[in-house]
Amino acid sequence: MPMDEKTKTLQEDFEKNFADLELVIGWETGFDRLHATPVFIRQPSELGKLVWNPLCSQNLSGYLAKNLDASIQEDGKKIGICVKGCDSRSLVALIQENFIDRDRLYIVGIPCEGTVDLRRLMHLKPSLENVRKVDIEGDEAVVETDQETLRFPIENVLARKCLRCLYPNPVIYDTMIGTPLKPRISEDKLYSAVEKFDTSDRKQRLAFWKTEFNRCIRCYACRNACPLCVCQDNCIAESRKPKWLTQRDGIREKFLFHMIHGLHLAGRCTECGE
Amino acid sequence: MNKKRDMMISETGTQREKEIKIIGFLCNWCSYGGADTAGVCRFKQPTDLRIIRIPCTGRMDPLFVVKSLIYGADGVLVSGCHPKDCHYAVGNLYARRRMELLKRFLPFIGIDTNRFRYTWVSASEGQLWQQVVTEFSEEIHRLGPNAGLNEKMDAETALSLFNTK
Amino acid sequence: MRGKTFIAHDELPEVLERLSKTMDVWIPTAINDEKCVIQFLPYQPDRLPVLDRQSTMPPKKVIFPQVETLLHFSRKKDENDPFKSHIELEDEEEVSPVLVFGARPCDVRGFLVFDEVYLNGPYKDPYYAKRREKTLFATLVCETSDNACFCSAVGSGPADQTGSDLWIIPVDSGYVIEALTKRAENLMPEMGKDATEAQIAEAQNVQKKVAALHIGEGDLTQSSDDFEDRFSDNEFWRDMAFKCISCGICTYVCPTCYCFNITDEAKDLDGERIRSWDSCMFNHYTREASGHNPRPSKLERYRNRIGHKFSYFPKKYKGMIACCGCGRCIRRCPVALDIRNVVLSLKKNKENVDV
Amino acid sequence: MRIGVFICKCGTNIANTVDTEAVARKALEYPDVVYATDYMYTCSEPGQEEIREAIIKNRLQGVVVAACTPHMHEPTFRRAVEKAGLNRYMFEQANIREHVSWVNKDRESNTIKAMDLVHMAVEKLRLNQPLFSSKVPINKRVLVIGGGIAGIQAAMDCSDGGLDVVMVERETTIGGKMAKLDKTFPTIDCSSCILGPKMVDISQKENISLHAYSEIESVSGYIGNFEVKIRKKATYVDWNACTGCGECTQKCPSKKTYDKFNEGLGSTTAINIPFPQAIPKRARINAESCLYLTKGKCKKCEKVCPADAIRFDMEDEIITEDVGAIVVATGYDMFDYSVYGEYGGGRYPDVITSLQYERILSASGPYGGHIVRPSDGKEPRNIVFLSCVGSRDASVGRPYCSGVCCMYIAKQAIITRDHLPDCNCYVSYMDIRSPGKNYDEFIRRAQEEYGINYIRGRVGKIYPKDDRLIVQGVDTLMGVQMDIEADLVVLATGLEASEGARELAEKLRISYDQYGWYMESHPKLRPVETNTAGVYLAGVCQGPKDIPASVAQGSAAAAKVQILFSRDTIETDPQVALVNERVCISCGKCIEVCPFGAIQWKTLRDGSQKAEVLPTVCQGCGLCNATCPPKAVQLQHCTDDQILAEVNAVCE
Repeated sequence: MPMDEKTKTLQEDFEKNFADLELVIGWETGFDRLHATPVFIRQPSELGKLVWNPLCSQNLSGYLAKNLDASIQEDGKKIGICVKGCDSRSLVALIQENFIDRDRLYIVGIPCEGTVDLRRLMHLKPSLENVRKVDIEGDEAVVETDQETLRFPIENVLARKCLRCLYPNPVIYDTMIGTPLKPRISEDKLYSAVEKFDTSDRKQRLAFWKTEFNRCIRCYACRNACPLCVCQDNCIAESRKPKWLTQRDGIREKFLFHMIHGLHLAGRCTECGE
Repeated sequence: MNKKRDMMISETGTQREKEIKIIGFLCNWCSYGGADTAGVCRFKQPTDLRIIRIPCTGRMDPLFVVKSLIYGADGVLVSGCHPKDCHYAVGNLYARRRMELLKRFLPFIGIDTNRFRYTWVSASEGQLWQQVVTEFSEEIHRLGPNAGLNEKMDAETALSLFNTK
Repeated sequence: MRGKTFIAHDELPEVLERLSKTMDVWIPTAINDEKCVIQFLPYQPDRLPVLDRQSTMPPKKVIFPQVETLLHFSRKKDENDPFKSHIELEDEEEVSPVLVFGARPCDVRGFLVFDEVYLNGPYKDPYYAKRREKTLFATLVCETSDNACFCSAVGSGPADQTGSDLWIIPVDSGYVIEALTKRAENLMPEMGKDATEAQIAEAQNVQKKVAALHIGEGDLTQSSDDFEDRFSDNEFWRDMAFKCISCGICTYVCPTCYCFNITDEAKDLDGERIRSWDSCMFNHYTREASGHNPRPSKLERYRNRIGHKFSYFPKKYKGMIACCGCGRCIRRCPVALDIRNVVLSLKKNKENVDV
Repeated sequence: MRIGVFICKCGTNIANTVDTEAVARKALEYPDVVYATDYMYTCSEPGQEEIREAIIKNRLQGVVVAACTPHMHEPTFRRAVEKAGLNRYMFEQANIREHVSWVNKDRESNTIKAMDLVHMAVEKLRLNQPLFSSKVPINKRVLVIGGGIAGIQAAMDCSDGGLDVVMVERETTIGGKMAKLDKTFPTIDCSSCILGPKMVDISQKENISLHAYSEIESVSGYIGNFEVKIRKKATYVDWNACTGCGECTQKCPSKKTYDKFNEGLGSTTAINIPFPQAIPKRARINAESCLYLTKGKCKKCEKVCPADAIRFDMEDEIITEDVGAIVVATGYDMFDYSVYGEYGGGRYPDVITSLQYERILSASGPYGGHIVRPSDGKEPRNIVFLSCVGSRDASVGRPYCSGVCCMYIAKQAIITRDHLPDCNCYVSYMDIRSPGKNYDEFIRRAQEEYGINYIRGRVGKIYPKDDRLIVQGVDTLMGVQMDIEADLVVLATGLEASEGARELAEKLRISYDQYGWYMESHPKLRPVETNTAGVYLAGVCQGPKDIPASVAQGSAAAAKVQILFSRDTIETDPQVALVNERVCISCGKCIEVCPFGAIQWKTLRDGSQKAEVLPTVCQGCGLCNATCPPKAVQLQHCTDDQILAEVNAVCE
């Protein structure tokens, strides 16, 4: 099903069910057509904002656990939410850990062909202007601008996490938009990157992580975007009591922060890639 | 002797070059008692170990181990009651899972997993404790001092790595 | 006084090399090309400037480091009464002169906001002043903008020279350099050859063309009253802040965000006092010692961010808004939250607002 | 904080290999340390006095003593600082004897290590907070789980001391295994004659309420205040109405029901009273064999019951009892000998267990006390007793000695010879274990007076030949093969943890070992306590033991309960976990991991749910602290910051 059609079906489905919903969480077009941004819809008239395209990368399930406190619960009405395959797995994890109540959700699942990594796209085409539409057709990402139509092999522009995604299809949903897809990768190749990494020696690995963590600016966006990082304002990386970390910006602190993040997600991570 | 000690104490920096420091997290009920038993029996052990008494290995957050290693401890030893023998019924079972996870995680992030060990030693196993401490200390001496992640040096190494890539 | 000079593309490393003998030259550079992260780092022979697009991080940290040691302290115990001790303090050493080469007008404008707070105020921040005084900016006329840029909407523009010491105009074969301040003139002998008439003419054309551009829609500078009217409209702020995930990246990449935190990190009797970037997006920012937090949720925190930039700051500092329109907060936001949209929305449907 | 540091020389124990003076001098360099000294014997009365004086003179707010292990003198020093007006938790002990001076002779290295340990203790102490115990009232009722001899003894002793007792018994009658025994060693007195009166006492004591045919459903709460839910299983007979007349058992047509009381020798009726002396003497319908309950037809018992007590629609009922202490006396089961294929694995009717043999010997047993073979009812001429069936055998997972088999074999053989003087008794044994009072004399009587043949060695095989059994093995003392034609073989089956012991332990949150025996708090010094305060052990549930030992432990458990109940309140250990509600993210992980059920949800005024630690239930293990992602739960006196302070003292 083409993207436009999916968007339309998505809007129609919510319109049909809006009577039972107090809020719909989905994506809309952001500050330009190259960016999608989460949208929170409380009026049926606004449903036209909803879009679905390969730019809808944000995992919306995090909003459910972190931001929807009891106060916005309206007499038994549900929250509608759009999920990709990976997002649905986060949702399952949050339901399992009792952060959200399945009965309060109306889940619209969308099989996902992968999301476009804008940084990779901009790297290939730094002067991308006046984009009208981004879509995926088979093994190509198609970018339509006012001037031209560009085609890129997906392995060059898709988010890396999407290239090794085993779960393009939602694993939990009330309605599914479109038909289920086949994963782009077979299970045995899933960890090939990790396996390759495992062959490097310990010092190389340490150097790799030091390099990676050195770029970290401790803005905590990685943590806040993670749907399963549920401590939020009380994260021990910032806490002064107990004081696990100082305010210094050395590699030690960054390293330990990422260890905290890593170990707190051990066994919980759903590989949504946020 | 006094002179030598005074030197080592005044120059805290150089003191460390000689002494290997191993942090031991020991459960109060079994391994701490085991270490006591080893002492009572005068079982000779290397002097590198510094023991922190915790109520139960279940108290151990793996992050204590990570923090110690990043901040320059040369080795970390966690020891508690034998599985199924926990003073608190199940604390060491949780600990075992966490420590096992950590053991697999450390090499992935490039920390030498040989610097970390967990064992089960009961309060009566003084001899076993002697063996554990001796073997682990020897292992750590073999590995030499752990630089940890030194702030300044590493910022530089990291940058030089960017450029060689 | 020397006139305008010219640096050909292939001569640039040479010039930077020469300059870096006498001062620290910070350039925008890609530390890992594949990841497209461009940040300001001191020039090194194998480090090339990336001038064809805006840097990921602004040059803020050159003058306002993310973490800065203010002083070292060490307590000395009294031999006769160990409870008594005196404290010895040691300041950080002097800083060396700095040239920031290849910043953009928006980046430089950020420091004007800083100056109001840390230089011109009733209190002068010595740590900031120390670095500020020794730093020169060689600013590039900005030819590349994208949909997130809005410098003209905040009263600046892609050819805005305010705050710059040197002016870099890209021409076909290289760069034409012009000194804008007296301090910069000393550097001109190092800045390549004298520019030819043709190069100067080409540069003027570029300057003119860019100066005519209007980047960003509308005018965001007069939003103070709208903000005040909206202040209590919780529903408005809930809707505006809903998608915010309370990370601090907008403040970290912002050239004008100047908040900091001071902590003492001590070990035994010695330690240091460090100052580090803080972010009003974090819960800790306003948390009081009692545990109470006047800004408990992202609604209040996001409102404060808008209010500070577009209302409180201009009220206090002669109408200057604390935003340079670089668009980084929009571009880097994980959920593409658009600050322009929020400011423009302040005006909309005002009649519905219950004040 | 003003900290004082005291380095103990322990005579020469420490001072020989640690330069205590240098350690004290170094301690003065640590933050907040305002006083440091070394002393010959810090734990001595003058040593403690010195600490007290130094606290007062130097206005100390915290004290570090570097001496022996805290397991030795922490209480001593805590008392000492308390006497000087400090909170007892403003004290830390560095172990520089067991962990330093005694394990290495390198004076220089030892001194540095001692300095580090003192440094760590100082850094931890700087973060110590005064902690205070709270007092909670005690509900002076005791629950006894299990109505065997150990439970009966514990219940009687508690009752005699004036306590209210709740007794829960899984079977329809109390009495346990002892009620099945014919006689007891080494006195050969009648088991039911000595047990019977005690059972009657239990039923007649006004302050004992007995719930027979009931099981523990759940246990919550803590020492002094447990809430126990008890499942009263459906008996299909109204026990308030039933008089135990036994009319129904006469008329019940379903006569092939497994006779549990008689260990499966013979059968019984679907409605049944296990034995005439049962307490309570009430009938129960076995739902699996009752014709009405399985096929919907019969109701004979209902017709004949003079008391109209039959209730076919009865269901399990859950009742709640509040108690302040729990005595666990759940006993044991017999080892299932059928795993030994070489002994016939349960296929030969004349290879029986020792407990079956007790029933054969018993006058109230299935054969009226006549010794006959189960297969054909003939009197046996040769009986072989095999010891260690399921004991001391690692190959079947039972490496331990069951402790009672040697003795009961001797007893059974003696009784056999009393009944049938012509019957030859053989005992095949590995070793004889008879350490009790008059026990070894008893074994000697069996051998010497009663002419019982003791053959040392293991039996390799038992196989049938005609209507007899050939017991083949080896006599290791004679070094010859042994082949005995036996009419009856009695296997001295070992003891194992009773069915459901592990599940019950988990409900009670007490530990058990790999065999399911309940773990005492300390194998020597706290043999009846468990690690869950307020729960005590009695009898074989803690490990194999004989009747005198079970009775002694029953009394000991009762004494522990009496001690606990001699006060009106209990002081709680303040070294427990505490939740910072502002930081709690309501993930509930602490509630899940707590082995003691000490954490529960608490609803705040704004409706949000936060975790709350019940300080009286919390045992201070810190599992919740390690689990809590934002570290909202902190174990008092062992907080993250305190451990980190110790780590930091060593690192860098």
